[in-house]
Formats: sequence, structure tokens, C-alpha cells
Amino acid sequence: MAPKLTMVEAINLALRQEMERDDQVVLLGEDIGVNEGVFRVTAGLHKTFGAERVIDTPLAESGIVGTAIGMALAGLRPVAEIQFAGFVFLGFGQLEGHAARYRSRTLGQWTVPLVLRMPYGAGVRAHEHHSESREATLAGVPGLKVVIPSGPRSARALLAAAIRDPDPVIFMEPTQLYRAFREEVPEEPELGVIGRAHVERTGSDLTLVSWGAMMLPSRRAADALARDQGVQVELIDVQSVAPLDAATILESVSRTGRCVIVQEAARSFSLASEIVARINDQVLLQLEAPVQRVTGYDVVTPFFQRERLYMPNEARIIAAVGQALAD
Amino acid sequence: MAPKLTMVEAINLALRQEMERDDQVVLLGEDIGVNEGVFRVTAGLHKTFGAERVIDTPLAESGIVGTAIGMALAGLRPVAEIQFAGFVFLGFGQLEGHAARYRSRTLGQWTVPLVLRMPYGAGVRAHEHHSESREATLAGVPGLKVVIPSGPRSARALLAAAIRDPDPVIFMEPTQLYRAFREEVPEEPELGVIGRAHVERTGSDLTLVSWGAMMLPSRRAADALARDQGVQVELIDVQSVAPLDAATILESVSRTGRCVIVQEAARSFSLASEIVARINDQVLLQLEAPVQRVTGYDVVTPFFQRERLYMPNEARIIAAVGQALAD
Amino acid sequence: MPLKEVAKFSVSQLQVLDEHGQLDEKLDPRLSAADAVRLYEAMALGREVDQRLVRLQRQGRMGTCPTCTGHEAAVCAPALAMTERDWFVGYYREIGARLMRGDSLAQSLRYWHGYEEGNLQPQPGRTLPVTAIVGAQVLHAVGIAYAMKYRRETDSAVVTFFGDGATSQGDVHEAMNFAAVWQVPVVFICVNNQWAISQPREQQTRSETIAQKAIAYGFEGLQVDGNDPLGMYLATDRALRRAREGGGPTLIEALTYRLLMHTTADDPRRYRSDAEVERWWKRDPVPRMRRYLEGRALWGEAQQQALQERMRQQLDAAVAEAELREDWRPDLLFDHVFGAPDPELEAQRQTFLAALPAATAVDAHGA
Amino acid sequence: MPLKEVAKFSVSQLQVLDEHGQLDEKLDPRLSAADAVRLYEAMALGREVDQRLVRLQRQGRMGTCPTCTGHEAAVCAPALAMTERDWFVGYYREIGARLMRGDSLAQSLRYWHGYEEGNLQPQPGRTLPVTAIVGAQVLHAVGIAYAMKYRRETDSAVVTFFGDGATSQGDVHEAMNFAAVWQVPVVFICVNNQWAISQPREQQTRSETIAQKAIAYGFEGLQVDGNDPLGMYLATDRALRRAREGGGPTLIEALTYRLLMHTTADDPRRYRSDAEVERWWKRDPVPRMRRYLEGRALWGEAQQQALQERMRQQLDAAVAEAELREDWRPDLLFDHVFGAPDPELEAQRQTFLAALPAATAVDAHGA
Ligand SMILES: Cc1ncc(C[n+]2csc(CCOP(=O)(O)OP(=O)(O)O)c2C)c(N)n1
Ligand SMILES: Cc1ncc(C[n+]2csc(CCOP(=O)(O)OP(=O)(O)O)c2C)c(N)n1
Ligand SMILES: [Mg+2]
Ligand SMILES: [Mg+2]
Repeated sequence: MAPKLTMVEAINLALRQEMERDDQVVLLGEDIGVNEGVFRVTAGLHKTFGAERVIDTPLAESGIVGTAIGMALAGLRPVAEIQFAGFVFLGFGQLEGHAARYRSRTLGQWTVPLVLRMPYGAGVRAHEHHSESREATLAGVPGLKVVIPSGPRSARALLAAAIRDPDPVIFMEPTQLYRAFREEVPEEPELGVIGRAHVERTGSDLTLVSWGAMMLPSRRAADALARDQGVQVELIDVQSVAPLDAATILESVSRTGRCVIVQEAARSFSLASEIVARINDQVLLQLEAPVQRVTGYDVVTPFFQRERLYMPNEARIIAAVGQALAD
Repeated sequence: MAPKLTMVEAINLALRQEMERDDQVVLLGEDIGVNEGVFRVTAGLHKTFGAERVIDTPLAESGIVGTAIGMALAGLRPVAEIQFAGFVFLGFGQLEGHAARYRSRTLGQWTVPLVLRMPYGAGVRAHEHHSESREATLAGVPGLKVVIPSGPRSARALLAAAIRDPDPVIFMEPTQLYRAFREEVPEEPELGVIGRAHVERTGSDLTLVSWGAMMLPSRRAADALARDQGVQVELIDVQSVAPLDAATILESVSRTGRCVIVQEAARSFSLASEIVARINDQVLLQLEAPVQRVTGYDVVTPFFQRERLYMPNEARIIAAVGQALAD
Repeated sequence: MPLKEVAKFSVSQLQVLDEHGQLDEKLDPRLSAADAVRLYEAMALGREVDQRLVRLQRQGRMGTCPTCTGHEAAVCAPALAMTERDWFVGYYREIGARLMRGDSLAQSLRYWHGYEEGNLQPQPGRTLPVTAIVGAQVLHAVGIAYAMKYRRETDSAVVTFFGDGATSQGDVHEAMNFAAVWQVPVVFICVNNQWAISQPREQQTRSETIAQKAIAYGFEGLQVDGNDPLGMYLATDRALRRAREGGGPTLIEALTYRLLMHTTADDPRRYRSDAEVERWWKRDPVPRMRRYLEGRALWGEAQQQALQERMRQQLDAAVAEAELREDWRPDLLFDHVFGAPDPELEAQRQTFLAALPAATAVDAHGA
Repeated sequence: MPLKEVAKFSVSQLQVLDEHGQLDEKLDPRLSAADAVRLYEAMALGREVDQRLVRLQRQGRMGTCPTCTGHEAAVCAPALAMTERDWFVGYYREIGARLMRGDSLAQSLRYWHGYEEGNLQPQPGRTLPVTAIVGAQVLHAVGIAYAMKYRRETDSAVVTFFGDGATSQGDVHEAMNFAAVWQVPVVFICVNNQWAISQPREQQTRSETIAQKAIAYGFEGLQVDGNDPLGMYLATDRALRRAREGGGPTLIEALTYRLLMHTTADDPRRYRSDAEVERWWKRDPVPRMRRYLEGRALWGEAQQQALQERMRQQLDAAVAEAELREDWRPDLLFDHVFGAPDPELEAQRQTFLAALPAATAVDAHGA
């Protein structure tokens, strides 16, 4: 039987195996080496691979992203860490202006195969700036891929795929899931598919779409709905925010006619909005009720005392499903 | 009769009048003083108000945004310029982390009343990085206001309102409109309303929503549709991307039952997507056909030889209106 | 001019009161008795608060918070040199100094325990709240200094604090450069505590000193024993005077040490030796200042006992006050996204309030 | 140690061939005849291309483009000192040097005329394309240098160019700091042409020299007469050797001048005096290099005539080639957003192609 790993351990496994497989893979970031990362994601890697491949950088996010771009241009496979996603905006100029564009502006002559890992999201009672969900801001830049796993096994497989991907991949790790549960993760490498959503549970009454940490309450809601109300939802884990696997979602919605989208991020200018727009484009006529968006609010991400009040939860999801079924 | 001004002149008028009205208004940016701005938006201001109020800064966008935040915290009313919107992402950390949050995190004790002006958009055959439309990236940050005028008169009125606004306002100026046409702009100050869309033309067949430079082909399309096909569209100029005046749009769509949204920005994770989501939330049942989005594409903004091919134009708008009416 | 020298620079180091309590008479800033005692008491209170915060955190009564032990001289002495008219733009490791500036202890505890309310200070005046994004506040300081210069507030300057790690950030570079070009009244105090979480100073930057970074911008940089309260006072006082007189910015490198963990979530034994920490405990600024007071016959065991008791009471009261949730309103944040209400936000507030009972249940469960 | 000096620094300036053609024998890098001629021809071609670009732009046959006149020594001499194994990471003002590196002239013209195709170079090897975001490329250079060090490519170093204005950017600061900490093989060449569009050097930064900014990072900075091709060659050659030998980064400040407008959209008479420009024309690097060749009897009027004719032909051919649109495919960009096709993008491509006839009509109208 495969060992049961937390998401932190699963990510660590992916890093270790990819570094073993390809000596051009190097890690860089703040406190990832000797200290093994503030969440211990890089545990043991500095010891095994040394300071040259597990690089403790100076404290500068644009520097991390920009030098990783240079490494990638020169043929390395850098996997950079931003200590918390809230700091990635200090490197956003490099992402938007360079990582995302090199392939396109040189018609493929230069490419930037880097991975930018970052813990994100609320739910671990962290200090301000440590709890945002801004996947849409990153996914809105053509040329960037954005991937979010929802469990140890998908985290491992998707990260391995990201490292082998020829393009820049932002890999967002929900801190709430880091140690939330264990899952069997096979020792032999598994490769996820970037650009593909995962139908986690099939059902014909309603399509429930979510990703990242919000898969937890979504799963619980799906269980409860089946158990208490006999409602069978089809539960889709988006996994790849960009490119978005709209086809899988739309196919499901075209069958169920009803959809609820659950996201931690603020409501407006979000992935939930984008999914609604795609539904409008292609399956509006099969829709039997307005799509329900269960989301964060358009406020500055609250400090931790209020964070759980602002995050979607099982009750809100069940209520939204009820609404969508009633409409 | 009021003088007929270009948008550049109208913006200049707003700056001049606000500086005359309030000596706490200062301008800062690259090449805005002696050189009077690369588009001459600040013509004459350095001469009139001096180098202390029209500040030529060193070449650093985060520095411009960050020092403007400090000025605003200390009670000045800084109006900072980013030479082209493509460079604002070098200051995005300051915007996201500080300008947008100070009011909220201090429950109103500290505020950041700054304006960040920036030319944006394609259509003037500029070099790479000088033609993006990323209003949604900025509007997606709770706490930031984002305003886009569509002509000289609205530019003057909205900029004056932005300068007097108690919150950070991103003021995006479509370069394509800078000298595209003249309009009467009254000498006495006019104040626009941030957070309000403008119904430019009423009609009962379909709601046509746009903003910025795309108002040009939208206006032409509305004229042509009325003239050639007797189709009366209601044309709405969004003006305020955040806060978004959804009520005006939704009220119109609830009457017409059909909607076309025209934007220069890439298609996904955009304001057009957000508007579709709002329609879904509130007026889906009044909708008689899918909303049509006429947009840029999800590619890296093309170099100037291809820019007009990628931008929405009158023909695409007319075709989309036809589609929406046929559905 | 084949290969000719075109510019020369040097960097000096200042110490007034050394680790053995030896005072350099020539440099002695001659603090009044009241100021000397005030400074010591502020340092002692900073230390005391720090220890309580850690204890509260270990008891689950406090969020993750940074420690300030070791930094008392580096931050409190500058606060003593400042007036109410000066601006204090800090980061997150100056609790003692913030209390000197009039911040409420109870509010500060609330802040670190995850309440926005904690940022409401009784009289914020010219003290900005804590910032967590490393380096960003240094630009704000320079903008404020511009405003002071613009308004001819010649009695006002800005003091901004940041760590050795922060010197790597582009924002800090841009800030120093803007300040120099604008010649605005700002004092940059780099609290060089040798570590940025686990990154040692030598791996943060290869310059021999942090002070010499000022050479890149054309103003003066000075290295100061950051555990020497008199040296820090003197350096800040001089820099503030120069700033207020229109002489522009100064960089002060306060050489000190973070004696405890980075934050309560950190375990420093993962990356540094006990021996190193031990060495720095010998240079502890708090006893150094006490010895100085004793030397001036301003302090003794009785005063110390009384102070301990006062601090204990003050802390107990603050903790009790901080733990009151009388003013707690869950939807508070909807009030302050913008200066005026927005219909969409008000609609979202209604959704939020309607969902609150269930969310509160989850909260109780999850917390 | 009350107030003791803890560090001393100095900055030197290098000149080998002065503005009167006087050569410093001790410093003479003793270029071979072939190299000397190659360098001069590259400088002359850079100048010629510049003038043609401006003319084409005025005729509406070229997009907005920057000028390089005056920068020929500062960029071409380093290119001569580099080998194919070294990396060239520039900004937008090095046309002569880029052509030395093997870039196609026709492609470069296409680039500035708004075609992505222009970035397709015949053998990009180790020369990165033009970058427009001021300062960003300097970080890329440091990342590349890390890769060279990591791979033990000890015959390879990186040379990166940027302007005086770029020194204000946080990215350039972060780049120099990372390079120092990592001790990677990179040479930073700041082309200090005294202006950043309309911002004069003294208002960009208050430091006496740009070279001294290296002190902030703990490596060597050198000021070089940027209009002296031999000085620039010598400085770059030394820095490259040091870099390849593991000695880490060097900063070279090339003191030069932008003799023409910032770009074809700029009017420099708005912000600087004719007298200042005149003074710098007297230091023009191109005739200086020619006089040097003549002094070594490597050049004369006949060679000059022949060169002019060759350059004219080369330029005519390149312009003709650039203006061919044989390979033009409107939907090209859809191919290169990602390394593999994406269904949504393919659907959008179909929309794009369907709308093309109407868009092309608009284009003809609007262009
Ligand atoms: C922009 C940013 N990057 C990373 C972090 C995470 N972080 C918090 S404190 C810290 C170290 C700061 O070191 P230094 O500036 O020396 O200050 P010190 O904590 O030692 O006082 C880091 C990396 C952050 N808060 N902000
Ligand atoms: C990040 C960014 N900000 C602003 C600009 C606009 N801009 C282009 S070149 C330039 C001046 C650059 O000056 P300098 O670095 O001295 O180089 P030079 O052009 O003088 O060679 C400016 C402000 C830009 N391209 N990128
Ligand atoms: Mg530190
Ligand atoms: Mg320059």
C-alpha cells in the first residue's frame, strides 16, 4: 500500500523526485534551504541536494522571480517559492512583463519553464497579507498557467507536471490543506495534466464546481446533500485555473442544468465570474436556474479573527444548492 | 460656447483647476515636469506651479506609487502618473498591499486619497508593453477604484472627482482617445460621479455596454444599426469599473432582454466576464439570449502591426448584436 | 586621467556606552535624568511585553507574533530623540518604541491577535501602524517626508525602521534614492539584527556594512552599536536635526541581534548556534541601560521592584482589556472598503449577515 | 571604538584613448589590427543604422524607435571583448553591438516596425532580445549567470546593459545584490548617457558617480570614459576575465551621452541645451576610433569610402527584406501563448479568423 502523506509531504516528494530525475531542477526562495521552508515543504532537500540546488535567496520577491526567469531562459528548471502568495505582487512586474511573454514575443524561440510555488488562502490564523486568494489576478495574464491542487495526491502529480511543463506555471498551495488530511500517494511518479479539471464525484442533479481548500466544504456538502436530501451533485475540482478546462464544466452543466461555484476568493473579477461567463457563452439555454456563486466578499481579506466568517462553508454551499434547485 | 478640447487638453484642465483650488494637490511622475509628459498631458503645469508641485521623479514605478501613498497618508492629494499602464505592475505590490488596504485595516483611521493616472490601451502604434488593457487586474483588488473616461468632457469631470475622492483611484486614459476628437468642455468645474455608469443613448432592442476607447466603435455601431437596420440599442458607458454601477446595466438588460459587451481587454478574467456574472445573478430570467462578449483575445497583447486586427471593431459589434437579436 | 581616483568614502561606527557600561564622555548626549529613566522604563516595558506575548501565544490567547527582545535600544532611543511632530514609520518589531509614541498596549495586543480593531490607536497622530510587507513602509516614509518639506513643517522629520533583510528589497532602494534626490527630512534606521528569519546577514548582502549602502545614494551612512541606547540616541538626534534643517536623509545601521525567535512560529535553533546567541546576550541593551542609570544614581533595586510591579499591572490590565470583545461586530469590514457605501458591498453585507449563524458555528468548531 | 572608521572605499575612472586621440600606452589593450577594424566598422554601422531608422520613421516606414548615436563605443567595445559563449543581455539601445553578436539587421528593423517576427533571430545563441521595461533584464542576466556557475561553464559570463535611469529601479538593485551574494559571473554595464528621457542624471540619483553604487553590494565599480572604445574594451575584458575565474560581478559605468532624441517620439530641445549637446559631439566616439585606426595606419579615406558603400548596400538590402511581408500570418500569436494548443485559444482563433476580413478593412483605414 502506498504511504499516506499530508500535502506538505506530497509536495516535498514531488520536489525530491523531480530533482533526482533532472539535475537542471533547482529550488530558490526565502528560508527554503537550511530552515527547510516556513511550512517545512522543502524538508531534507537542502541536506540532500546542497545549497547550490536549494538556494536561500536574499529577501526580494522581484529578485526571486526575475532571476528564476533568467535561469529558465538559460535552460535550468527553476522552482521558486514565494513565502506567502501575498508577497507575489512584488514580483508581478516580472511575471506579467517577462515570464508570461517571452514565448509569445519571440514566437517560441525563447521560453521560460519556471514554476512559482506559493502557499495561499485563509484558514490557518495567519497575520495580515498571509491569507489572500488572488488566483484570478494571476490567471488573467495570458501566458501564465495557474494550478491549484486540492489534496496530497493531486498536489504531487500536478507539481511534477508543472516542473516538466514548458511554460511558466504558478502553483498555488492552499495552506489550509497542508496538513488537513492524509492521502495515499504512490511512490512511483505520477504526472497530473495541467489544463484538465477532475470530476471527483458524478451526479445528475447539479454541478458543484470548486478548487483548492474550498473542496473540503464542497465535499462535505455533497455528502450531506446525498445523505440528507437525496440530492446527487456532480463535484468538479477545477485544478487548472489557467488554462481552464471549461469543456468538462460545461458538459456537466449541460446535463444537470444547474450549477453552484464555490470559491474562497472575493466575488468580483474572479474565476467564479469567468466560469459563469463561459456558461453564458455556451450552455445558457440548457441552464434551468441562475448559477449560484458562493464566494468570499469584495472586502480587504480580514484579519484572522474574522476569516472563517468570511469564507464559504458547508452551510452556505448547501443553501446555494437548495436555491439553485428551487429556482 | 464652451471651448472644444481634446481629451489631453481636458485632463490638463482638470489638473490645473484642481491644483488652483487646492494647494495640497501635487503631481508626480516620470517626465511630467519640464517635458510636460510624453503625451503633453501636463503642459504648462510645471511652469505655473513649479517643480515642487509638479515633480519629476526618478525612474521607479514602485517608488512613485509608494511615495504617493506616503504623501496621501500625510494629507497631500498626490496625482501620480505612470508613464504607460504597462509599467504599473512594478508598483502593484504597493497598490495591492497598501493603497487598497490602509482604510480597511485601520477602520478608517488612515486613508490614502491618491490618484494614479495612466495612459493605456492599443491603437496608437506604440512599442510592446505600451498597449495593454488590464483594468480588471486593478479592479479586482478590493479597496481600489478604477475609472475610465470615454471622451474629453467625462475625462475632465471624472478626474476632478477622482482627485477629490477620499480613496485611491486608478484613472486609466485610453491613448487612442487622447486626440481622437474634440468636445465642448465647460470652463467652470464639473464633477463626475465615480461609481456611476452613463446611459449615453437609450433604446429598447438591446443593451450595448462598453467603456474607454471601445466606445468609439460602439457609438458607430449603434448609429449604423439604427440607420441601416432600425435597431435601437441602449448604449451604456461603464465609466467606473470599480465600484461598478451594475444597477444601471442590469436595469437596462432587464428591459431589453439582450446584451452585448464590448471590451478591448483579453476575454477571460475581465470586466466583461464580471458583467455577465452580475447579469446571471440578478436578471438571468429576463434574458432572451446569451450575452455576447466582443473582446480582445487571450493572447499576449500583439505588437502594433497586428493590434487593430485583435481589437474589437464596428463590424464585430454589429455581428454580435445581430447574433444576440437572432438567438 | 588614465586610471584616476575620482571619489573616496568611508564609514564610521559610533558607540557611546559600551557593553561594560563604559561611557565615552566626549560623545555623551547628557540625557536629563527624566529622559534617561523614561528610556530605560520604555526598554524594560518592551522586554516585558515581549515575554508576555510569547506566553499568551503559547496559551493560545494570541496570534503568531514577532519578538523584539534585544532591539530595545535600537528602537526606543530613537523614539526618545523624536518629538510628537516627527513621524514614526516602523515595521513590526518596535513594540517598546510604539508604546512611547502613545500607542495603546491593549490595542497592540488586539492587533496581534487578529483584530482589525487593534489598529485603532487612541491618538494615531504621527505613528503609522505596523506593516508586514518587508520594506514597503520605507517608501511611505519618504512620501511623508516630502509632504513635510512641501508644507514647510520644519519642526518635523520622519524616522523609518526596517530590518537588514529589508535592504534587499527594491522598495527600500527606491526609497533611499527618492529621499536623496528630493533632499527630504527622513532618517532611515536599519535594525540590523544579523538575521532575516533564517538568512544570516552575510548571505543577505555582501557589503561589509549596511551603512555603506548610503554611498550609493550620496548621503551619509553611519554604523551604530544598536545595543547602546546612548549611541542610538545621539545618532538619531543628530540625523533628525540635520533632517529638520534641510540637510536631507541619513542612514543609521543599528548593529544589534534578535535574541529570540523570528516569530512564535519560528524555531531559531534550526539555523543558528546557541553559542552565537549566548554571545549576544552578553551585550543585552536592557541591563546595559540599567547599569548606566545606576552609575548616575538614578536607579536601584527598589525602583526596579516598583517598575516590575507597575509593568505587571499594566500588562494584566491590557490583556484583560484586549480580551474584551464588547465592540465586536462581525461585518465591520464592509464599512471600510471605501469612504462611502457601495450598493454591491451593501448587498454582500446582507448575504454575509444572513450566513452568519452557520459561519459562527463553524468558527467555534474551527478555532 | 567611540567613533571609528570601519570601512574605506574609492572609485576610479579609466580612460585609454582620450578625446584628442591621445593613447595611454601603459593601458593600451593592444587590439589586433583585425579586431580594431572590426570594432570601428561595427561602431560605424551602428551609427549608420541609427540614422536610417530615424529617416524611415519620419517617412512612416518604421515605428517609434530609440536612437543609439553616441553609444557606439559603450556597447560595441564590450561586444568585442565577449565571446560566443558569453551572454548578451541588453536593453534597447545597442543596435551596433547586437549586429556584432549575429543579430539580423532586417529582423531588427522588423522588430522596431511592430512585428513579433523581428524577434526571431537567425541564431539567437546567447543574445537575448530587446527589452522595453526599464531594468527588468538585469535580473534575468543574474539568473543566467547563476546557471553558468551552476553548470560549471567557466568559459561563459554574462554582460548586461542598462541606462542611468534604470539604476533607480528596484529590480536593478535586487539584481546587483543577488549577483554579489551568489558571486556569479556577470558584468553590469550602466550606459550613463546623462539623461533618462528628460530627467538629467543629477536628478536621477545624488551619488557622485554611478560606479560607487557597487559599494552597496560589496563588489568593484569602475567609471570608464564611455566614448573611449579602448577603455571600454579593457574594462569589459578585465571584468569578464574576473567573472569567468569566479571573481564575481563588476559594475562598469560608461560615461557617455545620448546625442539625439530619446526616441523618434521625443524632442530633446524641450529639456536640454544645444550647447550641452554640442560639447558632447566633440567627444563623439566614432571619429575618435577612426583617428586611432588612422594612427595605426589601418584606415584611410579609401577604406572609409568602401565602408560607406558597403553599409549603404547592407542597409538597402535589409530594409527591402524587412519590408517583405511574405511570412505574414495574422493569427500567429495564437500559436505561442503556450507550448501546446489550448481549446479555448483555438476557439478564439476561429473567431479571430472569421472577423479578419472586416478587421483588415479597418486596419487599412486606421493605419
Ligand atoms: C515582502 C515580504 N516578503 C517576505 C516576507 C516574510 N518575512 C517576514 S519577516 C521576514 C524577514 C525580515 O528580515 P529583516 O528585514 O532582517 O527584519 P527582522 O525580522 O530580522 O527584524 C520575512 C522573510 C514578508 N513579510 N514580506
Ligand atoms: C518600467 C518602465 N518605466 C518607464 C519606461 C518608459 N521609459 C522608457 S526609456 C525611459 C528612460 C530610460 O532611461 P535610461 O535608463 O537612462 O536609459 P536611456 O534611455 O537613457 O538609454 C523611460 C522612462 C519604461 N520603458 N519602463
Ligand atoms: Mg533582521
Ligand atoms: Mg540614460
